[in-house]
Amino acid sequence: MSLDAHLEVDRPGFSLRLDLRIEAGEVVALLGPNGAGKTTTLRTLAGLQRVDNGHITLNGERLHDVPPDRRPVGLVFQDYLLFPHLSALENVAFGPRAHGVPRDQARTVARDWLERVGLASHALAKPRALSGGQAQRVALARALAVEPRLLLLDEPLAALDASTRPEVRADLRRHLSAYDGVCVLVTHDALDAMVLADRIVVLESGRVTQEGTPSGVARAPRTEYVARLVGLNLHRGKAAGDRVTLDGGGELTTASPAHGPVFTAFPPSAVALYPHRPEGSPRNAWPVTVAAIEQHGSVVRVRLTGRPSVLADVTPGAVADLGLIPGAAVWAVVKATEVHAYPG
Amino acid sequence: MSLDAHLEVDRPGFSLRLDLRIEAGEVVALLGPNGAGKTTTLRTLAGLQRVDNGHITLNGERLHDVPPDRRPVGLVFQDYLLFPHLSALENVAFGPRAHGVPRDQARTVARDWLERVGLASHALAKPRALSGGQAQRVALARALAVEPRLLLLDEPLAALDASTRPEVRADLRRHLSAYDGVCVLVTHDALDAMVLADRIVVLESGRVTQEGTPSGVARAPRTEYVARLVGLNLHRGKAAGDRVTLDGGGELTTASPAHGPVFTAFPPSAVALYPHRPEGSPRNAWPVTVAAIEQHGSVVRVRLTGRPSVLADVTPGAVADLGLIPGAAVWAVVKATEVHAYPG
Amino acid sequence: MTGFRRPPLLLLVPAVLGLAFLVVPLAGMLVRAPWTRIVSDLAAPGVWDALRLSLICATLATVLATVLGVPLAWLLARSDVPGRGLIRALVTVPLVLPPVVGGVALLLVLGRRGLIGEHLNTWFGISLPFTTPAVVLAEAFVAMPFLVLAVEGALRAADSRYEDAAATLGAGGWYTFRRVTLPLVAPGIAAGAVLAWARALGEFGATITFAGNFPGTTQTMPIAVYEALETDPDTAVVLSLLLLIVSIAVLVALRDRWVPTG
Amino acid sequence: MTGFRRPPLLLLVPAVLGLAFLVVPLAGMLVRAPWTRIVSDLAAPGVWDALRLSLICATLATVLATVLGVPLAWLLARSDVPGRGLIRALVTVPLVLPPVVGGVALLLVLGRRGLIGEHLNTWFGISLPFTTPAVVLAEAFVAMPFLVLAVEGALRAADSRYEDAAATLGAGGWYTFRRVTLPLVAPGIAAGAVLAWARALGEFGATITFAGNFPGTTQTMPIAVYEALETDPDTAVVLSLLLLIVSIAVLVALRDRWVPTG
Amino acid sequence: NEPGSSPSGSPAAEIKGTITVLAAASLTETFTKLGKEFEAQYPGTTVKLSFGASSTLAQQITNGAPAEVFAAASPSTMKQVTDAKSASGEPAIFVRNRLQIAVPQGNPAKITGLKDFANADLKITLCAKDVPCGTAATKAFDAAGITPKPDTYGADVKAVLTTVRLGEADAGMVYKTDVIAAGDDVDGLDFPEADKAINDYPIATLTEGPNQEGAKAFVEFVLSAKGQETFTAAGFDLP
Ligand SMILES: Nc1ncnc2c1ncn2[C@@H]1O[C@H](COP(=O)(O)OP(=O)(O)OP(=O)(O)O)[C@@H](O)[C@H]1O
Ligand SMILES: Nc1ncnc2c1ncn2[C@@H]1O[C@H](COP(=O)(O)OP(=O)(O)OP(=O)(O)O)[C@@H](O)[C@H]1O
Ligand code: MOO
Ligand SMILES: [Mg+2]
Ligand SMILES: [Mg+2]
Repeated sequence: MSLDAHLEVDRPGFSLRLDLRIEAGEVVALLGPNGAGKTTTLRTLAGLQRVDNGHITLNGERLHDVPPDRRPVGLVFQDYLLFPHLSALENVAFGPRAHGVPRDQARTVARDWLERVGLASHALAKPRALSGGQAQRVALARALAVEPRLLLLDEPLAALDASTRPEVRADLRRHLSAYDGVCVLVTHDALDAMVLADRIVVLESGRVTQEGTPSGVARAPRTEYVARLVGLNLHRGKAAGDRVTLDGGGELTTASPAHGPVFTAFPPSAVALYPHRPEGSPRNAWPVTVAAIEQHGSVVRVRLTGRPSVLADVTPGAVADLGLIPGAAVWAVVKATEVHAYPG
Repeated sequence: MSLDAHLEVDRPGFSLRLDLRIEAGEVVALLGPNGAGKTTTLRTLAGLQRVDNGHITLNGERLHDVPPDRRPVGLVFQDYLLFPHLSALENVAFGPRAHGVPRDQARTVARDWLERVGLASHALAKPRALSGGQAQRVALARALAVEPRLLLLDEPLAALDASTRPEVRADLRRHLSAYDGVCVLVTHDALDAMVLADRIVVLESGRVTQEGTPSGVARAPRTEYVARLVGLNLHRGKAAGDRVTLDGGGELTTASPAHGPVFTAFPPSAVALYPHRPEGSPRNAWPVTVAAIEQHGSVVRVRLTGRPSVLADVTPGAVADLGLIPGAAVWAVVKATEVHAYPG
Repeated sequence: MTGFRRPPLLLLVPAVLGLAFLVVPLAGMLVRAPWTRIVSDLAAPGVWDALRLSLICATLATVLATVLGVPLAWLLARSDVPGRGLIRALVTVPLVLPPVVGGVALLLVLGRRGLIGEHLNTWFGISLPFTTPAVVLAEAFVAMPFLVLAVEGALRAADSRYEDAAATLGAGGWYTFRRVTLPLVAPGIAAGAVLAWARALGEFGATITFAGNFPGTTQTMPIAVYEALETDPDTAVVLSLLLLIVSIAVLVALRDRWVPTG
Repeated sequence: MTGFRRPPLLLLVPAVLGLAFLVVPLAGMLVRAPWTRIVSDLAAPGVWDALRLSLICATLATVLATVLGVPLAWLLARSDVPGRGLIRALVTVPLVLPPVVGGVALLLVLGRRGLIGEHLNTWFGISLPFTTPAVVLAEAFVAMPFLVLAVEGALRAADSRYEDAAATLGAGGWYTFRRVTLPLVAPGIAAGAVLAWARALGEFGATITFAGNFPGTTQTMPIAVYEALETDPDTAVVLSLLLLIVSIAVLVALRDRWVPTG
Repeated sequence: NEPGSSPSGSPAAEIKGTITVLAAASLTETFTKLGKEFEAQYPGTTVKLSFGASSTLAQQITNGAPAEVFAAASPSTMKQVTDAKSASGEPAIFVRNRLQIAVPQGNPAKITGLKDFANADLKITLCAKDVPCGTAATKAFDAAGITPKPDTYGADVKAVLTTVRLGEADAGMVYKTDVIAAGDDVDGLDFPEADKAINDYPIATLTEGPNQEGAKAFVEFVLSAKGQETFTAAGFDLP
């Protein structure tokens, strides 16, 4: 079983051009900023949105002119769309019933799925009486209960709370790894993508801007968006040996010599801050200005403008010692060994 | 300006009992698992849900028998509830218009807010033509545009993508720190709570289970839920000097001697794994079994069952070296200095 | 459920005026009704037969109108058949047609010499006019447009994305219609059915023209009222009040069924 | 918009049957219409006056029914006034009442000797019956229930949480109604208004009783049809067809306004 | 019954203004013609005619309709008006209507007389018992000693006629005037018992009408020889 799709959708102000080739058993995470076309892609695969041009083939079978109810598809909607007049249980049982499973059996299946998402006790509640997260879990159960060959998940964990989320994620992961169909997962959460996906496709403004394994994408982001997503400082430039002249201004020295256009990436934790230009081994040092400061748990993330602009993670102690307030002038220092350069 | 509320709501299978006292300019984050009553709390404060018993006073003024449209409240709904027949701009201008601001001026205000949430270019789009994240940003702008004295945000960043989120969060933070009203923020995201809130109130099953500053809560969780949220291993026990006998079985040695009931907490990164019982300084060592393994970016989180059960963060290299697969038996080791004990 | 809110005066005033406009004439009838004669009027032969026939025929007509009308409304609201605007306008034909003319039109089609009736008669020996089924047909003809348009309005106001959701779960058109669309617009269908039932109950012109007027088989209450009007208007008022009170009682009793609480 | 889906046969068949049931009688009339005489019939004096009066009065009656009826529907659907079930049943009164009796009831209240009409007459010298305003009132009385029930159905099918959202933005009851509720149920109101307009256009019994039959001031098309029926049934058919065609034309022309696309 | 209070040959000076006449629907053609002739004879007058079912018109009158003259198709409807003290003078009978058997064009069921109305195999339609033509028909059948077996009772004479015209009924009992008005579509058969079942049309002036002089003049005109000529041409009998 494998999916082969070429999708073209045109709307005023937005166009989607996407090629997707996914093997059976593979989970692809679709990442991208708001409005990139992720939901549109899923709706198109499900047959709810007309393709202006292109084709969808699942396991050699043409899907693009099959009506949505005949497609072996399960879709979790971003806003759940639970049937308001049916209880949670009946919502989940709806799919099996529609496929001709007898009522009692469908209910057993549904109860089972509700159990798995931890909502057995809310089986009889109507959607209006469910909280946001509860509704999302029911929606997940509903889509999984039809055992689709093409599973489409639109931010299936977004409304889940921090305590349920790891469990449901682990559960979903277990389910997906046992699953031999094709799965496309839309998410905004890098961690979800890393944990759940075999491959990441990054969509920006309707176009694929990067594609690869989670670790590959995380290590070598090719766009600003991906870099932020995985928490790296990313710059594009031209390499001549170990010197990279950055397109946005400034220079960096890297430990991985290259030639021609490259990306450079390094984590915020690799950036050290000094009140004055430091003497010593680090080869990259440049003056920057503090733009913003955010406390993230036990580390403080500092947004610095300069050539190049970077993010730095420092300890609360350093903030106090350096007197870091917006507007303060400091030096940013990065060891060349921390700067990863790869062809751009 | 300050809020003083006592809320009692009773529903079949759910009851809410909540005391809230919030100072002007203070931002309180309401955290809690799905179905804890967070949305219910906000709806009650906004006057959309009847209080069975209790009172709401804002700056000495009784609010609980004021109809919702007369309450100086702004509410961002979990599912946005943008008016489907109005454009994004008209949605944002709706509040000012309802408050009697002339049309042109209301539109200017609205355009301004859309600009701030980065959606100026979608001003004329109808909600159906907005993606999920775009819709949430419009909803945020709509609530802020009425400049409420009591601002209620129900997961205002949940649908935002990873690249917009930090910016909108920073923007929101800037707005909230300049804001002299009372703000209650519901979120599932520990980071959002840490960055945005002055105080955290944890709600579980309709009851407050913990309350305090973000760092206080993060350092000393008092419930399983909070511990997971901030990523700590948490156990309750009885201390006798530096030995703590855990309620769930097992013993831990801590560097902070105490007596009587305590909580102990330590981060997953403080847990080291060994194939055999190690010799050496660490005082806490006990046999555990691997239950699950998850790749989180560059670290691997291992779920271990034993007495006590714990989470451990290790490097991918360690996973290979130790042959960590579900079911494997290893030893967990924690230095006593890493174990924080505090009265429970 | 959300409590607190009082109806704004700008809505309350016209609403009360509207209600008064509809109800005060009824009050006028009650005030002027010949109370002393009510018992004898109601004991007159045929009154209760006519009432029973009215209730039965109106109910059957409503069932017929619902069975045919809800699918028609769905077609108008959800499909993209060409010429929908014209079809929708054609649906209103029986509303605009003076009922007597509607009855004539039915005769022209289903009568002994009608376009279709002729064949019904020669092939199957069926003659519809002057029978109880003709009453049902005449009432359904007049009442169905109400149902169709009310249900179409409700369908358009409902969120069609639930039907998308049903499709992704493998539900075909009919299953989706039955399990999702129908329950979602149930209040609209209920309102439409009430409209149709009430209209059928009050139908006079088309019925008397197409079905005729024979006590026991085709004489409904409005026809009995009309006859009484000719000789004794006071009796007509009494009969009308009886019809009204029975229909109000039925509607109030049905309330819990046709107004889904929620 | 979602494309792909074909209407299921189980819906298509009854929908087509339903449409045929409503439209075939019209076809019957067209087949039997005296085509050769149409021109002379339509040139008869008073025909166009009656048509104009019908269109004007039906439109005014629809406006009146909408202005009073939409708030009433809102009250029934959204507020919790006591006795809602009874009020809703009372709204159907003019539907069930045989129209002629409805006219009598209006006379009993607004006539010169009526409960209210008496005072209107002695205090202000206003006498409503047998004037053009009386036509509007009679038509509104009969047509308003259709609007009220259709709009109530649409209101119940719509999501009331948008009104919650409006309240949190400081919108009072009236502002919320005007800017949120009204646009949300616009398709339902449009459907209700079409129902009311069509019913008003076809109204006969209440109008002739309450407003009389005076060419130029109160003789509407259905009344002209009635009069023609008395002397020349073929002319009656021609006039009915004229009324139908004009009303269908109006509805088709309005289509883009009363059926919000999307 | 005192039409002579204004001299019939007097100058038209006092007879002017609008005269509103409410007339039974079956008088539509004849009264329309008479109205025009009256206006010609009394320049400066306008005759406003309003037709409807006699019972509807009676309702209007007892509820204060501003009209000068009421011409009803039956004494019983006129009685509703006189009982309510709405008539200003005694009603006068101005025409009578005689029953006829109406059959579809060509008489396909070969109806010959009243006795066919007792044949249950035929489709028979009569006026409802209490409306004028129904009362008259009952009298005729009683006189003939025949029990009719109708399939339906028309609400009024027009309903009966329509049923016959369309061929839905094989025979119906209507007025001669209706058969004449229906032209070729319907054939009429006379029968002897019709003499026993004559229906009277009364006319009266009304108290509510402001133009009492005009009202009296119009009633007089209807009763005049010239008026009566119009009625006989339409098939009415004279009283
Ligand atoms: N029904 C529609 N009509 C017109 N434009 C639309 C429609 N739905 C979405 N769009 C536009 O198409 C683009 C892609 O939307 P889509 O919903 O696919 O984004 P997304 O990637 O799912 O975003 P998010 O992460 O915010 O959910 C957006 O610019 C959006 O404004
Ligand atoms: N309208 C309602 N009627 C009855 N019960 C309800 C209703 N709305 C919510 N509940 C129940 O009340 C409890 C609290 O719901 P609430 O929406 O406040 O949770 P929440 O904390 O916002 O959760 P989430 O994080 O999932 O949004 C839940 O158990 C829910 O099932
Ligand atoms: O007044 Mo009528 O219309 O001859 O019965
Ligand atoms: Mg989306
Ligand atoms: Mg919630």
